[in-house]
Amino acid sequence: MSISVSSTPFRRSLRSKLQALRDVPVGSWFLGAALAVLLEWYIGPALAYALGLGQIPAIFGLSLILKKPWLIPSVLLYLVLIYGLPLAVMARLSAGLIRRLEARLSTGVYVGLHLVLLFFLLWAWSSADDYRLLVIRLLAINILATMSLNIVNGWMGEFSVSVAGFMAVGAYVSSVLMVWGFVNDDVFGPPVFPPQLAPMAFPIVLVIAGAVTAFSALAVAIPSFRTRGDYLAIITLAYVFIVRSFFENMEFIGGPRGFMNQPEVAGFPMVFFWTVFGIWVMRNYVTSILGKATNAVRDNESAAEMMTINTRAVKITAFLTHAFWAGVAGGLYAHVIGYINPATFDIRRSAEILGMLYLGGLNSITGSLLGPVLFMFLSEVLRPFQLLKWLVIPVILIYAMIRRPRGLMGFQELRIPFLERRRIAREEEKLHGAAGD
Amino acid sequence: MSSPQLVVENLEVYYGNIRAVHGISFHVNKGEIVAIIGANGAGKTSTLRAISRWMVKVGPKTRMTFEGHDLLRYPPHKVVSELGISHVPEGRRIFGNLTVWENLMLATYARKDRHNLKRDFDMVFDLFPRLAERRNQKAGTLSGGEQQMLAVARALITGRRMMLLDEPSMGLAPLLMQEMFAALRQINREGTTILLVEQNAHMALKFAHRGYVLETGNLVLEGLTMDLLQNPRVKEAYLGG
Amino acid sequence: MRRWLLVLALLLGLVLAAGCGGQATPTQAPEQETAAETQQETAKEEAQPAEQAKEIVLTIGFTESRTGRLEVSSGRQAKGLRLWMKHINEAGGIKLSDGTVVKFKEASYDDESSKDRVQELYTKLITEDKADFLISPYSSGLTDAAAVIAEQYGKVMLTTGAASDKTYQKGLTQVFQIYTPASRYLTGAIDLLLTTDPNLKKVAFVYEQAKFSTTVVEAAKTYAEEKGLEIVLFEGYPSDTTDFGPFINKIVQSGAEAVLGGGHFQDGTTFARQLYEKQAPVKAVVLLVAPPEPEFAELGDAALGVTGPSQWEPQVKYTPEAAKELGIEWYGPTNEEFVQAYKAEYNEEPSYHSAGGYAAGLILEYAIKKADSVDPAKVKEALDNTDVLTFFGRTKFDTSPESHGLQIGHEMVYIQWQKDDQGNLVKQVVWPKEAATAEFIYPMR
Amino acid sequence: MALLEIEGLTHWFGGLRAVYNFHTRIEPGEIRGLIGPNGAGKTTIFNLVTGYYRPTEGRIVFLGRDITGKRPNEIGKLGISRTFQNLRLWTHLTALENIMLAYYGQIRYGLIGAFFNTRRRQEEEARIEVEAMDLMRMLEIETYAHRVVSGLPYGIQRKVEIARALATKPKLLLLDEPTAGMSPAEMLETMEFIQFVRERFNLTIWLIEHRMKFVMNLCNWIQVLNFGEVIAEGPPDVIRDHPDVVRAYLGEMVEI
Amino acid sequence: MSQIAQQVFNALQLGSFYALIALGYSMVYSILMLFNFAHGDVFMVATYIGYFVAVGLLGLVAASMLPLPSWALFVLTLVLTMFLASFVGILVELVAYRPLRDAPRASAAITGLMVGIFMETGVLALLGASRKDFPALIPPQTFQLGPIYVTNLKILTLGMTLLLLVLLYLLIHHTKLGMAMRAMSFDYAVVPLLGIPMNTVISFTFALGSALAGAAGILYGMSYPVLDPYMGVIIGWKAFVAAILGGRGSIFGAVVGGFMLGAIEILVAATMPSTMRDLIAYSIVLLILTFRPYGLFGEEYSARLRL
Repeated sequence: MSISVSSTPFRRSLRSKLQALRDVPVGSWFLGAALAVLLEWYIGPALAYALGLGQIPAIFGLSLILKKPWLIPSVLLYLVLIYGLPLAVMARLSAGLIRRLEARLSTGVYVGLHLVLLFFLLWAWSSADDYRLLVIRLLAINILATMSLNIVNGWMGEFSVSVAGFMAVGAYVSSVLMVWGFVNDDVFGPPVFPPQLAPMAFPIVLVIAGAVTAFSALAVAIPSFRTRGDYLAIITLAYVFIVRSFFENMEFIGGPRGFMNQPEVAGFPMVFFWTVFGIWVMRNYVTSILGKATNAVRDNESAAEMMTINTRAVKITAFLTHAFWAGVAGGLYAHVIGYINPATFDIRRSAEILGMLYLGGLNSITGSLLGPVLFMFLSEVLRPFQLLKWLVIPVILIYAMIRRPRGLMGFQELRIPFLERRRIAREEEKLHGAAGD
Repeated sequence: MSSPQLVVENLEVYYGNIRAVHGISFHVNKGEIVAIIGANGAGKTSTLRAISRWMVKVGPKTRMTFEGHDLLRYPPHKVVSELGISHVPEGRRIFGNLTVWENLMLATYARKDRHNLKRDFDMVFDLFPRLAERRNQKAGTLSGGEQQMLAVARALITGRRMMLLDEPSMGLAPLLMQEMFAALRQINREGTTILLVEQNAHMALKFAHRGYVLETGNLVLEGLTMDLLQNPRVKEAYLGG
Repeated sequence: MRRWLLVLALLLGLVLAAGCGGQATPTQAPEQETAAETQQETAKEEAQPAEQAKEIVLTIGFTESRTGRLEVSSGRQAKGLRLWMKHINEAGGIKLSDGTVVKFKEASYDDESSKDRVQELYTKLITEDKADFLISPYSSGLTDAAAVIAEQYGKVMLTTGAASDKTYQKGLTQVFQIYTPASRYLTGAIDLLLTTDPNLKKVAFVYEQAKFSTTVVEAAKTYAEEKGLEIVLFEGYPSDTTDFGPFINKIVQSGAEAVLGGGHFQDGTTFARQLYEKQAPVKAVVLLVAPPEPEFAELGDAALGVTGPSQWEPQVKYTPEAAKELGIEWYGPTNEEFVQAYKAEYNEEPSYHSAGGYAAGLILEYAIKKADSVDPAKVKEALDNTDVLTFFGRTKFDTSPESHGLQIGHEMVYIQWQKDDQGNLVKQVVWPKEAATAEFIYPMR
Repeated sequence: MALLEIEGLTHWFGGLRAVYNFHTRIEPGEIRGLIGPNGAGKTTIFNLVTGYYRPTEGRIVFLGRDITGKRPNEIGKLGISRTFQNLRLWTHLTALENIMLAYYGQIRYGLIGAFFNTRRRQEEEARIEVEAMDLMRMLEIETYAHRVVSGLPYGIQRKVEIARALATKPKLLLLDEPTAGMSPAEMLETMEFIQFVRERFNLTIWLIEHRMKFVMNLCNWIQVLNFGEVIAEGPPDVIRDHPDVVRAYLGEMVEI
Repeated sequence: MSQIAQQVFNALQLGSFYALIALGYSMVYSILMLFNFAHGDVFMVATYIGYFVAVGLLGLVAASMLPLPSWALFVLTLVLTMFLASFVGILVELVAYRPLRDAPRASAAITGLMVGIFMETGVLALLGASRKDFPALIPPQTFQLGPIYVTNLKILTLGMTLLLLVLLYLLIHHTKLGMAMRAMSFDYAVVPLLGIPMNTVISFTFALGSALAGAAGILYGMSYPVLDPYMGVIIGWKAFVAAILGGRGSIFGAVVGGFMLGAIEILVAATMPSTMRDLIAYSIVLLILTFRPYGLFGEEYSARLRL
């Protein structure tokens, strides 16, 4: 009791400090993070060595803590010195500057700058350690797949499980094209095009792979005209089985043995670009009237039809968009891993992505980012638990679902204060404009 | 009867954040027939559901007692099995995939007094001889009126202290309706209190002893049915002005 | 304001530099450090050989499938490897000529039987745990995924529990195979059958549709055709098949005299059992993976007569004398020593997966000793030149650029489940003749 | 030319006859009423006209075009719109979004515009937003524009639904029990509102209603349906005194 | 001809497992409109329970503390396993579904999947990696019926399945709980108004489904003797497909769907290159559902428990 009383002023001051930090614009946080990354880059290894960590802790030292609990103080110290302090200080200090910048920049430039900053930040952070680099690329791919799935499962309210199947198609198509075109391979012989062109051609190949995936998705999109809910879920499930079996029977690309030798074209910049681009495109879609029609189909299909919405077109578009981006995600995956086989894309992968989606939240772009991040974070951090990891993760997810049945960010978006202010300003302008007429 | 059998105070019913009933109070005495009338959406059905604790959430200020028991402490199935309040929901809601007999048997699920079952079944078949004829027929194949009879019969077997009836006359042909109300009166004579909700005001007011008039979730009138029948305000509330 | 802009620009520039630079030289800072450290240490050793012996602890990185479908064999493999590590460390490590003592420690993770985890974890093993040498995960599929990473970082990886040939035809340089490759998995069985029954004509291949078994049977099919056998049935079944009725009917209809195939433990056991229950009139059944496993005996009579290829068996007698005959070196413990130590440690019969795990460590140990250095390049060279006999058999790697690292020394043995005098089921080695402990029973039932 | 002409409309659900031989002819500018007890087949007729069901028999002609068997979104585009008996708003969306979505059929920017957020899309959506806001302002619900509809008061939800129906720019508006659940005062308001809407948007209105007073005051012609058949039709005062109507609709005067 | 007869037997055996497991999905679906994605793993756990029961009882017999003939042993094992397995189902419902009764169904599907993973890992952690070999409760025998060979296990599987189906029919039609289940599948909400505690009926349904999965587990274990913690995954998904194929919530449909999937799989494997099994079998499923969007015996947007 006494403790709580005595701590109140402290808490209050803490709260006011936190409040001050909450007002810090996103850009400042990024700058702070940039400083942290720089610090880690230049003095991280030495500090880690001095603290007895051996090397810079890969994922904020969290898995290290679980493995070697006696290192907790060192890890904490490292985190505070390298991340905490620079982040907080830099964020506070640069807040004014960023705010002044905000006033001058247009929304597009502002967002663009942030993305560029984020890109270099993540790149620098992950380049300090190849493990991070791989994890962050896989994370980006999962985000892309989750976001695309969200269009069908979240915005349109169906229960599709075919994401693994779509990824498989995208992965195989892109791999075959790239290996045929740019690699000297024992299946396809010498490269058709000069191998130096591979990185340039990769985006085109991804688009083709996405398009082929989208085409194959007609197999589930067309039945969706007449079928909803559980039956459609089964159709998507059957699709996964069919795709897997199909590739197992394609002997010339390895059948069940799989397919490798993909050129190394999916570096961090490539993956980052496609993820951001994919999310941008999907965001555009779901915020447009054409895209919001998926919501209408979900909430009340019959009313949607009466209100001139072509529900068939909406369903086809939603499924094909989902398939396209899942296909792209599959293509990226194949080139990040450099080896695929049909078993990679079984129903378990679908289940995993569904887990990420429902953890993050339906009908939410933020949720599609948050779900994979949390899921992969848990998955990496709990690794030292070995076997028990898969007892802990389900329990966490079940708890999360019980507490928040719609997922952490279901049906909401994180509001970025700057963009909010812009939006409000725009609306006020509109109101004034209307009043002025 | 000194104290009423059912006392409802300050009843508020919410659907999500829409309030359907705005804090009404009323009571029902033992052995009475009470009618609640009002237009579509006036909150009649919500009121009945609140009493049987079924499918609705009541507000924090609501108090309901039945024979001295705090109704709010009973889950819906115990309201039926322990307090003996039966509810004939709107739209009959009989189990169309079960036979008439099975529908009635299911109603005995929670009853402890097995020895009275035969008597009750006999009474039910006495009241509704058509049901006896069709006891092995699937309930879904019965006509609308027969389904309504089955719904009432089912309620009779689940609990006899009080019966809540939601629009028992809906969709019934005149002759059947007469039959139905005759049966209900018979049931009432044998000691079952009846609280019914009706859109068909003439019907309800002729049948009941006392009546309450609901209008958009508020109680606007109450009294003996003879008085209410004369009251021009009733017509207004019920027929919408 | 201007000052701030300057700071900002500077900061951005630095991040940019770090970002771009990072791609070119991953893990620059930390790795340099440790590498430098090691070098310093070695340099010190070389400079002052008279000084007290320096101890180096090498990290052996590997993953094991603790969850997912592959857990059993993978666990055995890891047990074997750990036993080796225990032995060498208890024996005081490897003593190099300069007096350095090399000891080992493990860094391992659960790969959840999944390829992307394998890649993630091998990257982690290399960059985080600073593994000096790698051992493969269990199964060909996972090993292929790991090989991509090992090659990328130029880390020497010894593969065990992975018999695919294809892996080594992709121009790998750092990966060395301990197992006899899949292409030679069943060829011995065909030799065995033809030696026992020169009149044998019709054989059927029924195999699991998975990376490993497909490779095996395709190679065996070619070999069988060369030997003039008629392939009357060549069919794959999905990995989750539980009812082999249709295949057995097809086998019976085709009039096959011998059945070859199978895949992994699960399906192989079920297949064998159903062949028995349906009393399929075949004279020989050769299945992959399942028969050598000790649990196969639980099938009872259904196991009787079933033959299977094995990388190694407890009864196999490779001896220093045999090494002398072959004109190559002998290294490591004898078979009895290994079997006893394994039983003592884990209280179970070792299977060939266990032996493979142990052998992988042993060969690494041998190579380090030969190289007389822990320098990866030198160890790699030593591995290239290895030709040695151990309790596991002969080990020699292909050094041609088109299939570097492929195992060319090791031979399969074939076992058959037979009844001993007391009527107990026992595993007998029936092929090759030199190693045989019993006659091949043909026809099987 | 009549706006809507229905001939011999009959519909069976399995073995149940829901509508039998229904005829009508609605002229532009009318407010037409359709009344009858629960389950008389009123909503079924609306569902047939708007394309949810394909009629077993009969022909529906709208503006001289046979629309029998067309899909609802096509019929909607042609100029028929409706509200539903139990509100069918898109519950997870805001009021503004609900209304803006009804402009779907008028969108020209295509998928490219949607995916890449082109200038054309921005302009079109901005225009639609202005129009939708205007519509809301006209119906005095603009303060609720950015609120999710499931949390709005019932009356407002009704208005949002009407606004949504108007957004498709209909010529004929079908209202299915527009005053369900309203108090008499609200009902009077709705009555004025419907008249206002009709004049403002130059609409023809066909409505299903239970409340006699509402129908009597508003409609110029009323059809009474019972068991799927028209039992009476005519101007309000004829209907008011029609004995069959009284019996069918106001409830039986049964002696017990 | 004998070939076909032989394959029919194979198909019936495989179909029996699918049918017994599919029933668990279907019954739960019919009352809760929810697919119990943990059911495949319930089957796995039930099979392990069966294993321990069988081993325990065999131990007792071996120690001659329980002098029973093999058929009695089998029946005892079956009954005990079904009884114990039913608690697994009840527990799953309690943990994964009851707290989410009012939540979106997809969320419940996710918790179901997670409970499944938990059970898989839990069994792995508890029992280790060692494989369990299901003991032979009944000595295998092969009969020759004309030109075809039939094992006693096949007959037993088929006979047991039919017996269980008959028992299930009687249970659903002649007990009050069974009537309550059927009633609930017709009109979920109104059941409490008859004084019937909904949760009891739901728990009972889960228990029933799990008991059937337990029976399937014993029969499966005797036919395909090796158990592993992941055995329920694929067979679970397939039984799920079978349940849907028949028509959701239809008991008759689930049984027919189960046997049909078994038949499709076996016949494809028997007549075509067997590597095409999944490709062809699921293409057929996809086609059926495209042209009969509500399954073979399902009704549009309704769930009726019928037999």
